[in-house]
Amino acid sequence: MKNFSITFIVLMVVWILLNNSFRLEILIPGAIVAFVISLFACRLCNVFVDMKLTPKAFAYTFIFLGVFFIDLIKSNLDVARRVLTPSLPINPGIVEVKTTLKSKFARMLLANAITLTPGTLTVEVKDESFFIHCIDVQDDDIEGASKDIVKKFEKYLEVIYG
Amino acid sequence: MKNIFIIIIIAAFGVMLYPLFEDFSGNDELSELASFYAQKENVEKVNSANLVTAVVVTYRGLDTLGEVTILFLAAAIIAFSLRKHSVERDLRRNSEIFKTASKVLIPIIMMVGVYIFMNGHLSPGGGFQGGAVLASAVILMLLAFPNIPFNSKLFAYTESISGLVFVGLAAIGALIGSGYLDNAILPLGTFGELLSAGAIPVIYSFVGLKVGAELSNILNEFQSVQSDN
Amino acid sequence: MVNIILSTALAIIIISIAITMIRFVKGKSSVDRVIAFDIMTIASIAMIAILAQLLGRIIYLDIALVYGLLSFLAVIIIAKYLEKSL
Amino acid sequence: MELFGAIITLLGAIFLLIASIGLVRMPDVYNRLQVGTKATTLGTILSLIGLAIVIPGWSGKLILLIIFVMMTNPVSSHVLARAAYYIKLPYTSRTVVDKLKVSDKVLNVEMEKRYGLESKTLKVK
Repeated sequence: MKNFSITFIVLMVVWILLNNSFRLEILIPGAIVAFVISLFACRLCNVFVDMKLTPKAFAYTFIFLGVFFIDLIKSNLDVARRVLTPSLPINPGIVEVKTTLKSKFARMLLANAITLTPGTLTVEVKDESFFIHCIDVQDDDIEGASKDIVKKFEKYLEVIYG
Repeated sequence: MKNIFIIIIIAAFGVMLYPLFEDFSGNDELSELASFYAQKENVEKVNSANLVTAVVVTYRGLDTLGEVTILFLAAAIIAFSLRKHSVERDLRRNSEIFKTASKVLIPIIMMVGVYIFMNGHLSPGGGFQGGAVLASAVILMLLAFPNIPFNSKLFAYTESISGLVFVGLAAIGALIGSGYLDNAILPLGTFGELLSAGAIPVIYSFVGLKVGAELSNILNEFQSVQSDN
Repeated sequence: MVNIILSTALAIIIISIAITMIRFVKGKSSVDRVIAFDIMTIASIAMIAILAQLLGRIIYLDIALVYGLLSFLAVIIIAKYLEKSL
Repeated sequence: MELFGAIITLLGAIFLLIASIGLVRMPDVYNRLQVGTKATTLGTILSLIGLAIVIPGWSGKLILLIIFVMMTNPVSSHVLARAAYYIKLPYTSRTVVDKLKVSDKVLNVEMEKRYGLESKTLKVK
C-alpha cells in the first residue's frame, strides 16, 4: 500500500512537471493514468518500501542533495584540472569499499552518487562490497577507501532509508 | 455464410467511405500553417527547389534525429533477439544497480509514453510515437528481468480492444459527424489545451495503446522463442 | 546579448561533439566507441535544449527527453551484448 | 537575471568541451568513462539549469530532463564499465591496484562449492 501510494505520487509529480500546469482538466486524466500504471507496476517496483516518511528524513534528503551537488562541482573541477594538465596526472586503480546500507534503493543512490563524484566509478556490486575505479588512488585498503569515498554519503542515506 | 458476412462488412465500409468520395472538392487555398512553410521567403531561405524536402528536412529535421536513434536501437534489439542462446547467458547476472534503477524508471517511462500520445494534437508526438515509448519500457523490463513471467494475453486483449474502439470511434464519426474519423463528435475546445481538438486525443490514446501492446507482444515472442532454444 | 551567449554555447557544444568524433573513429575497442556515442548523445540533449530556446519552441524539449531515453536503452543493450549476457 | 542564466549555460558547454578533450586524451577505457560520466553530466545539468533561469516558464520539463539525465547516466556508465571489465579490456600500465580480480577468484571457488555446475561457466569467460 505504501509502495503503491509512493509510486502514484511520483508519477503525478512527473505528470505535473511534463504538463507544467495545475489545472483540474489536466490533473484528472493524469490521476487516472497514474493509478492504472501504479496498479500495473506495483508488484514490480517494490523499491520504495524502505523509505521513511518522517520530517527528519525529508530534511536529510535536502542535506544529502546539497552535499552531493557541492561534491559534484568539486569533482568536476578536479577532473577538469587533470584533463587539462599536459602531463596527465592520473594514478588509477580499482579499490574495494564496504557499505552497511541494506535497502536496495539506497544502495542504488549511493552507487550513482559515487559514480558522479570525484574520480570514482562503480564497476561492480557484490553483497556489501562495492568495487570502485578511482582516477587517483589514495588508500588501497578497505577501511581507508571506505572512509574516503562512501562515508560522506552513507551517513545521510542511513537516516533516510534506515 | 462466412462469405456473405464478409461481403456485408465490405459493403458497410463502402457506404461509410462514400461521403469522402462524394464531398471531395479540390482546395486551392493553403491553410495558415501550410502557407507559412510555403511562403516564398521561407523556401528561399532554405534554398531548396523541392518544397516538401525543405519542410521535412529543414523544419522537421529534429524528428529525423529521433528516427535515426530508433533505427540504431532497432538494429541493436534485432541483434539481441536473434542471437544464439549461449550457456553463459543465464549465469552472468544483471548488476543490482541496473535492476533497481530500471524498477524506478519503468513507471516513469510509461508515464512519458502516455503523455506523448495524449498530447499528440499539440506536440510532434502522437499515437505511434507514444506507443513506441511504452514498448521501450517493456524492453527495459525484459532486459532487467529476463525471467519474469509475462502475461501475453493481457497484451493481446489490450490490442484488440483498442483496435475495436478505434474503428468504433471512426464509425461514430461517420454516422453523426461529417465523415469517417471525423473529430467533431466531441466538443472541440480551445486551441492549445489538453482537452481540445475533439476526438483526436481519444483516438490517439487508443492508437498508442494498440501500438504499445503490439510492439510489446513482438518483443515477448522474440524472448520466448529465444529461451526455447 | 542572451542570444549571443547562447549561440556561443551552441558552437562550443558542436565543437565538443566534433572532438568526440575523433575518439569514435579511432576507437580501439567497441566499448570506447559506445562511450563516445553516449557522450555525443548527452551533448546533443543540451544542444537541443539550447536550440529550443533560440527558436522559441518548447516542443523540442519533448524530443530531447525521448532522445535521451532511447539512447540510454541503446547503450545498455549494446553493453549487455558485448558482455555476452543477453 | 537572464544574462546570469545564459552564462551558466555557457559554463555547462565548457564542461562538455573539457569532457570531449578528456575522452581523447585518457589512456584506457575506465579513465575515459570517468571523464565521460562526470564532466558531461555536470555540463548538461548546468546548461539545463541556465535555460530554466532564462525561461522560468519551461522549468517543469527542464527539471524532468535533469532528473532523467541524473538517473540514467550513472547507470549506463556503470553497466558499460562492468561490461568492459568482464570482457577483459586492458588497463593502462599506470594502474596501481585491482581488488576486484582477487575477489573474483575467491567468488569462483565459493560458487563451485555451492552450485558445482555454475562455476564451470564462470571460468569460461
